[in-house]
Amino acid sequence: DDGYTDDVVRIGVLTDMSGIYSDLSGEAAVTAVEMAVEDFGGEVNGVPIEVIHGDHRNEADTGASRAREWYDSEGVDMINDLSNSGVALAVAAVADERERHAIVNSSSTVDLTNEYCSPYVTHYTYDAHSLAHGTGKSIVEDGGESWFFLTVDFAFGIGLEEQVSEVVRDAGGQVVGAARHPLDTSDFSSYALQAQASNAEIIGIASTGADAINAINALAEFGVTPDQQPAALLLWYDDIDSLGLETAQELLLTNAFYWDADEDTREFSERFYERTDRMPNMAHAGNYSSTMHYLKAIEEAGSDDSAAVSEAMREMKINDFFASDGYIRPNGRMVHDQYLWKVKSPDASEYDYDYLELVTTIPGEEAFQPLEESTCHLLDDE
Amino acid sequence: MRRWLLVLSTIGLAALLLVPFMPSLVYDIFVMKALCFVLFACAFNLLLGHTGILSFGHAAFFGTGAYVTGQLVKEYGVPTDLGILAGGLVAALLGAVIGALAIRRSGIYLAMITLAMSQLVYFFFLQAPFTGAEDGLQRIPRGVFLGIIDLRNDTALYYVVLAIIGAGLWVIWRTVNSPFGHVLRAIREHEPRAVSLGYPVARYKVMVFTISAGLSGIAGSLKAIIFQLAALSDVHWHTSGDVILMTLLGGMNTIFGPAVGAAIISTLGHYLDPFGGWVTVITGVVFMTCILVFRRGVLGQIEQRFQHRSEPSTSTEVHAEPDTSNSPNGA
Amino acid sequence: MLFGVPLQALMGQLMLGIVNGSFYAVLSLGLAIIFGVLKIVNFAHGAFFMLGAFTAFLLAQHLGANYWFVLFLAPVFVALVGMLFEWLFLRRLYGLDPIYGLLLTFSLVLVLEGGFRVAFGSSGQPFSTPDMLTGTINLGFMVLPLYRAFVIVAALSSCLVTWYVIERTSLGASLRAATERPDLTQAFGINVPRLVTLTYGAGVGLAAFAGVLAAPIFHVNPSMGSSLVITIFAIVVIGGLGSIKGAIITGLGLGVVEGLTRLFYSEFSSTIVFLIMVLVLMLRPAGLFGREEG
Amino acid sequence: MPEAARDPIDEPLLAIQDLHAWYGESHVLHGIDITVPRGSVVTLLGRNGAGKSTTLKSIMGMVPQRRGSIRIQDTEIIDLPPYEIAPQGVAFCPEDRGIYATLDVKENLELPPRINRSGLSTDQVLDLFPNLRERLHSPGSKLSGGEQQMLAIGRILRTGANLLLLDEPTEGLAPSIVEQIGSTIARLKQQGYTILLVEQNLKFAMSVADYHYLIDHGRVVASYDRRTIQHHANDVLERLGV
Amino acid sequence: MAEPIIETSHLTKSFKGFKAVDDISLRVEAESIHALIGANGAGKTTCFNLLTKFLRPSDGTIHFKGRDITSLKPDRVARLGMVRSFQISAVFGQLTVLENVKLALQRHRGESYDFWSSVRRLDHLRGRAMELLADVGLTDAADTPAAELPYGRKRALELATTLALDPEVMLLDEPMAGMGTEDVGRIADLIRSVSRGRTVLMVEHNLGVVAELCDRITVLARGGVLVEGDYATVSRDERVIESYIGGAQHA
Ligand SMILES: Nc1ncnc2c1ncn2[C@@H]1O[C@H](COP(=O)(O)OP(=O)(O)OP(=O)(O)O)[C@@H](O)[C@H]1O
Ligand SMILES: Nc1ncnc2c1ncn2[C@@H]1O[C@H](COP(=O)(O)OP(=O)(O)OP(=O)(O)O)[C@@H](O)[C@H]1O
Ligand SMILES: [Mg+2]
Ligand SMILES: [Mg+2]
Repeated sequence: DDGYTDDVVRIGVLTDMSGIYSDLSGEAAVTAVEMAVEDFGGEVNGVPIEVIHGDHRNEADTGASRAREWYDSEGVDMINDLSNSGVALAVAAVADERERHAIVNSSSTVDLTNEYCSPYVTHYTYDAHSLAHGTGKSIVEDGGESWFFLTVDFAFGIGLEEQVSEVVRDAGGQVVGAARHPLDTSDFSSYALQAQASNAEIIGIASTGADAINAINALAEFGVTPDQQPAALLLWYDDIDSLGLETAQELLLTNAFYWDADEDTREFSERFYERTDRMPNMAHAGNYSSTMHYLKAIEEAGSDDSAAVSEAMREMKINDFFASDGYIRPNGRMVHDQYLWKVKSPDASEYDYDYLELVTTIPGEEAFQPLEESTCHLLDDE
Repeated sequence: MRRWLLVLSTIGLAALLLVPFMPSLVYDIFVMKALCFVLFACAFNLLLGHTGILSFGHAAFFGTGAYVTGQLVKEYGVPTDLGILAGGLVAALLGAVIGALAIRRSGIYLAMITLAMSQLVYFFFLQAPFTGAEDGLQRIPRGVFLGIIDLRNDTALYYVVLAIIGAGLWVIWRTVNSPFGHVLRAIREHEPRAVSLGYPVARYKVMVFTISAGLSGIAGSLKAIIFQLAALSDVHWHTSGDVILMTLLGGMNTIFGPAVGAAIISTLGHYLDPFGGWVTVITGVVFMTCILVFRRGVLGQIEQRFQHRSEPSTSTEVHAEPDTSNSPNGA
Repeated sequence: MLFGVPLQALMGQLMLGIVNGSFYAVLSLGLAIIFGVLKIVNFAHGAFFMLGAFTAFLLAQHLGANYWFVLFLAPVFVALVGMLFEWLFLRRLYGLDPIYGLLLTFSLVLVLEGGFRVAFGSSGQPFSTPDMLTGTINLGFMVLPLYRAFVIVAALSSCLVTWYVIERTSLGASLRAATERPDLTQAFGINVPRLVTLTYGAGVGLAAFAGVLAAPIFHVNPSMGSSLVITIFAIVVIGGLGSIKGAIITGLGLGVVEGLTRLFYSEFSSTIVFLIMVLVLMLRPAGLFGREEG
Repeated sequence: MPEAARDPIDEPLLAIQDLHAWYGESHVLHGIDITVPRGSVVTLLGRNGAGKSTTLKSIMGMVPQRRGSIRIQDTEIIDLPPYEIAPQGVAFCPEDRGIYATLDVKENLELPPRINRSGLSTDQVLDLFPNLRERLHSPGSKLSGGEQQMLAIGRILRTGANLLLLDEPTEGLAPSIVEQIGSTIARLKQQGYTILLVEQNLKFAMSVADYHYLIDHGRVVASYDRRTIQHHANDVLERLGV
Repeated sequence: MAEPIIETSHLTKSFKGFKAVDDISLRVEAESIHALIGANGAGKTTCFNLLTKFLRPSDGTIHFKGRDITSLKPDRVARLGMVRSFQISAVFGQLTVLENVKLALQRHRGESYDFWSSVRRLDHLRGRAMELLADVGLTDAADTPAAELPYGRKRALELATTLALDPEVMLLDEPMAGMGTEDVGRIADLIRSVSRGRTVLMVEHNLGVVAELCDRITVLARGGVLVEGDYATVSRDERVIESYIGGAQHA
């Protein structure tokens, strides 16, 4: 069959297998992709589908090198996951050059759909814009007028802070200050005090993982929390586990997926749980959904030719447990609804992993950057 | 011994030249990355193995090379060849400055000063607006080498990299086997004696620091061109630690031992993927075994095999003041 | 007002600096005694810190052990692990260049952190503050969580006890003697190798103690100690290698300096220790409290 | 006081046979044979670098590489780890006195563990060297040479060892102190201690010792008893390089 | 009598209050062999370290060839023509014996910074190096790594390396320590023969050697000068007998 390179559709999951993000994506991300392939039937148009995986160790060069090798000599057609924005950007560059697909599920940089966009790169689950316009906007609309940021001194944190600040100002709120802490700060007490002294109503936490958890803990410990409200701008489902409901209750978070949202999510999540012994987070759900969509696009295109698949992907709507009427824009942005969740109190939590309740749904068009603001060069011709 | 080495290195060189023709066996980008570390480790060993100076901040030079080249080529359109040269020069300059400060102390204190200075350099690159912090300086164009060779072609790039690394290694080999290199060895063997022979030891140390930093910078520059990106991990102290490991693993008392170490560590990273989360543990166990079992390093151990088939070992290990609590009882 | 910061806020930050410095003091004390006796930079210090926190977590979580019991038992357990490591591996490297010891302990970090990540995942575990120590105390210029106050007391008492044992007891005298002249000390019939093993155990036990103290306030996760060791070692060097007093005082002092930096130039707060180290080593080659040789 | 004092004088407490020692590649002792009878005072004579200190250090396990036989009361000690040698009943006072600078006088004094109950108490030692009592809490580094020497000797009397190895205890001391140390040694001998003494000062050696071994280039080149050394004093002096 | 080539006045070195060298005023005459003797710890090595600037004096001045060198760096002093050896043998262990000597010879040529040129450029030094090795009896060991030499031959190599610099003043710290009797004789002869036209300041415990070789002897005790003079004077001095040789000499 001429339409398929090596007569196989090969998907590579490039993720952090051994480092700090290995829980957020890691081996479970591989499982999610494998599940999608199995659910699809293991072959597309009679061509077998294969899944391989690799570890980028959070090093952009390691990721880029692995991606190149996969595209060049191992016949990989699509690379999925790509946690860590440095890695994602580097792999996107390779994908663009080699004209092969890359789907980013667990990093937030909006550069992927702006300056560095490509017909072969899809940014699927969330991005800094959706985070900012999810949590940030809802809170301002809810009356949270003055903000203070605890921002990790990294491009990710500063970018997020800027986005949210813009949202806050646009909505008539004000930003009273920010403290930028180095990555991997363990003691946040000093920042808690600074936040307290700012008298801001909302403490925006522009960091993720251990930093965010330590910050939230410190805010609670120093009694900042009941009076001033923390808003975690990128909080993962997993982080609630780490914080414990006692500390995390009342926190707001924007996530594209929650396992217990409806019948469909539960069905997927329970199957996932059986294989991985954990509940899926939004990246895992995105891994599954995006793989499915990619395979459907191949089916539709009748070939794994990158351009044809890209076109099909951008034409077909996405309707599954993850997204309803989701679609991919020319700049690679997958547009779908985002959800603002609130963490339940320990009393309200009735069974294991019963952590979140829905606050609002943010329509995809609002959550993501308006297409006309994108600087993506692919949009110029239109 | 000599003959064996010659045969081995001929085979090695031939293999390296053939890499682009064996895409199914080895991947050329991977080999190029390993080559960058080969140069980096050998340059580092000019200090550790050949002069007896432990720098714990060599990532500063490697990363500086990468960022300078990247920025010049990407933003100012400087030709790639000049960009690489500039990367090396700026790193050398930085090496001269850090070296001049650090060599005023010795031993662990020197190591700590270099570490501290490299942390300051890291901070600079973290803060500097052009580096993109953790996203890195992305999409550096590879450009054209010497006005004729289009580096976007991987095979062309491979041979250019191989040539530059080869030249770098030649400089190191030449330096070690030069009158200057002999003075360095003298400083390593017995610094006070070198002083008492009238050698201004400080000046030699700064010079070798500069050469080592410059070559490390070129290694970093090449990496930036190959991957088209410069990242914070290049200036991170973990990279300084890695290069020490490579050197010890390969053998710090040899010229090209560090190259072997660099190759081993790069390969280890590359082929351990199937083990998923266990890579870190496996890497740790491998290192521990090497440190406990092949203390002279892989190449050092091989050389020793050849040299002293019958004689017992002479003191090629580096000995600090003996801790008598565990010295052997003789007999 | 001082530099545009209200005095009250400044006092609060100083207080927090002392809390943070207490951790540094315990950690750098452990590192310093290990360096003093073994002449090895224990790169695994942060990993043992993590091990302490995790042991506490496992004991509390899975065996439902009481906090006070854990505070005692976890460091002892970690000390035993450390002693086993010293006895099996580290002692093979004595008399060689200290760089080998550094790399061996560095490899141990990979094994410990990697192992814990495989076993428990990379994201952390909650560890609640013991009930007795929840709540806050009002200091006038700030409201200090009770647990943080407890950290200061516990950390400084452990420093004091360690200092007392080393400086004022016969065991400490043997230790100092072994540091100064191991060969002669053995000739007096003192089992120096065992003392060395014990020292390593005590050093990493202190790290683990800091880990247990940290568990309720810092996030318990496999990489919680990973970049700690270079900061801690910088503190030991600033204090003066071999100086117990130097390690404790500098640890506290650096906590305060770091705290103030967070106020004035927060981005620089994890780097300032290195700037200080360069300056100190240029002006006082043996560190602030170190004995100058030669 | 040590019970052993009552035993016949010619039974060897310490017997060294064919002892070789190396520092790195430098072969320093080339087969030393020495016997020290119980209750006697024996000196090792020899010029600088002859290997006297090395002999004592070899007994204590402080020389990195050695070979041969060293027996204390019929126990072979050459293969024991260094810290198990002192418990056999030996104590050592090194050439440089080995006072720990970071320990104060009391700590220095009480550092060596007791082997048995027969040693002096701290008080008894201080009675013997009253100067030390006043300096009990000064750091070892602040003592004068003489005080350091007293401390070094006093320190090993506490342990209860009955074989004392003293390396040049009179080195660098004022004549009056030398005399005092001489009388101390004589008294210790009376009390039943066995002493192996390294001494460069022949006059002093002759006044205290029962037997003498002359060492040169790591070998025993002559041995004398109280009587014979009188006749060979000039020979000895020549051998000593004077 | 010749001019003093080295002259110190009130030279003092204290370590944390302990005076290892205490107010020493020493005159070493040009083209003489001068010995420093004294008990262990008397301050001989410290004195050498001060003269060659390896230690900075706490007090006092040092003049060399009439020039004040008190504040110079050690390598500068060496280049001025005062070269020392060390008490514990100091050779470059992993270099061959020949390379050790060539290393000293190459310093005179301006080539030691050339990291781009081959060591073969130094081949012309071989002849001179072999001559020096012949002088100390090391011809047969020329290609052995210095670390593998026995201790006594290392001392000889160190002497050859020192001589290679053709220094005006040689400071030898116990040059015969660790040597067998035969070697002692040869090295003594060598020192005597090379001392023509040079000044030698040496530390030596072996009084036989000192008596035979040295023109002048300074006896140090506890950091200070006890006596100075020729062998006859010194060996008869009561204080020297008491403190160094031992009181039994005339018993
Ligand atoms: N630590 C060491 N390393 C190398 N060589 C040593 C060491 N200690 C002693 N030597 C050498 O061993 C030989 C014997 O030394 P030793 O100290 O036993 O002499 P000694 O007879 O006690 O002399 P002195 O009267 O000077 O104390 C000397 O040549 C000396 O240089
Ligand atoms: N760096 C130092 N710090 C402290 N004390 C020192 C130092 N160097 C030497 N000393 C002390 O100074 C005194 C003189 O030492 P020096 O080495 O000059 O003696 P020496 O006469 O050469 O003895 P030897 O014959 O044993 O070599 C000794 O008591 C020694 O312990
Ligand atoms: Mg001696
Ligand atoms: Mg000396």
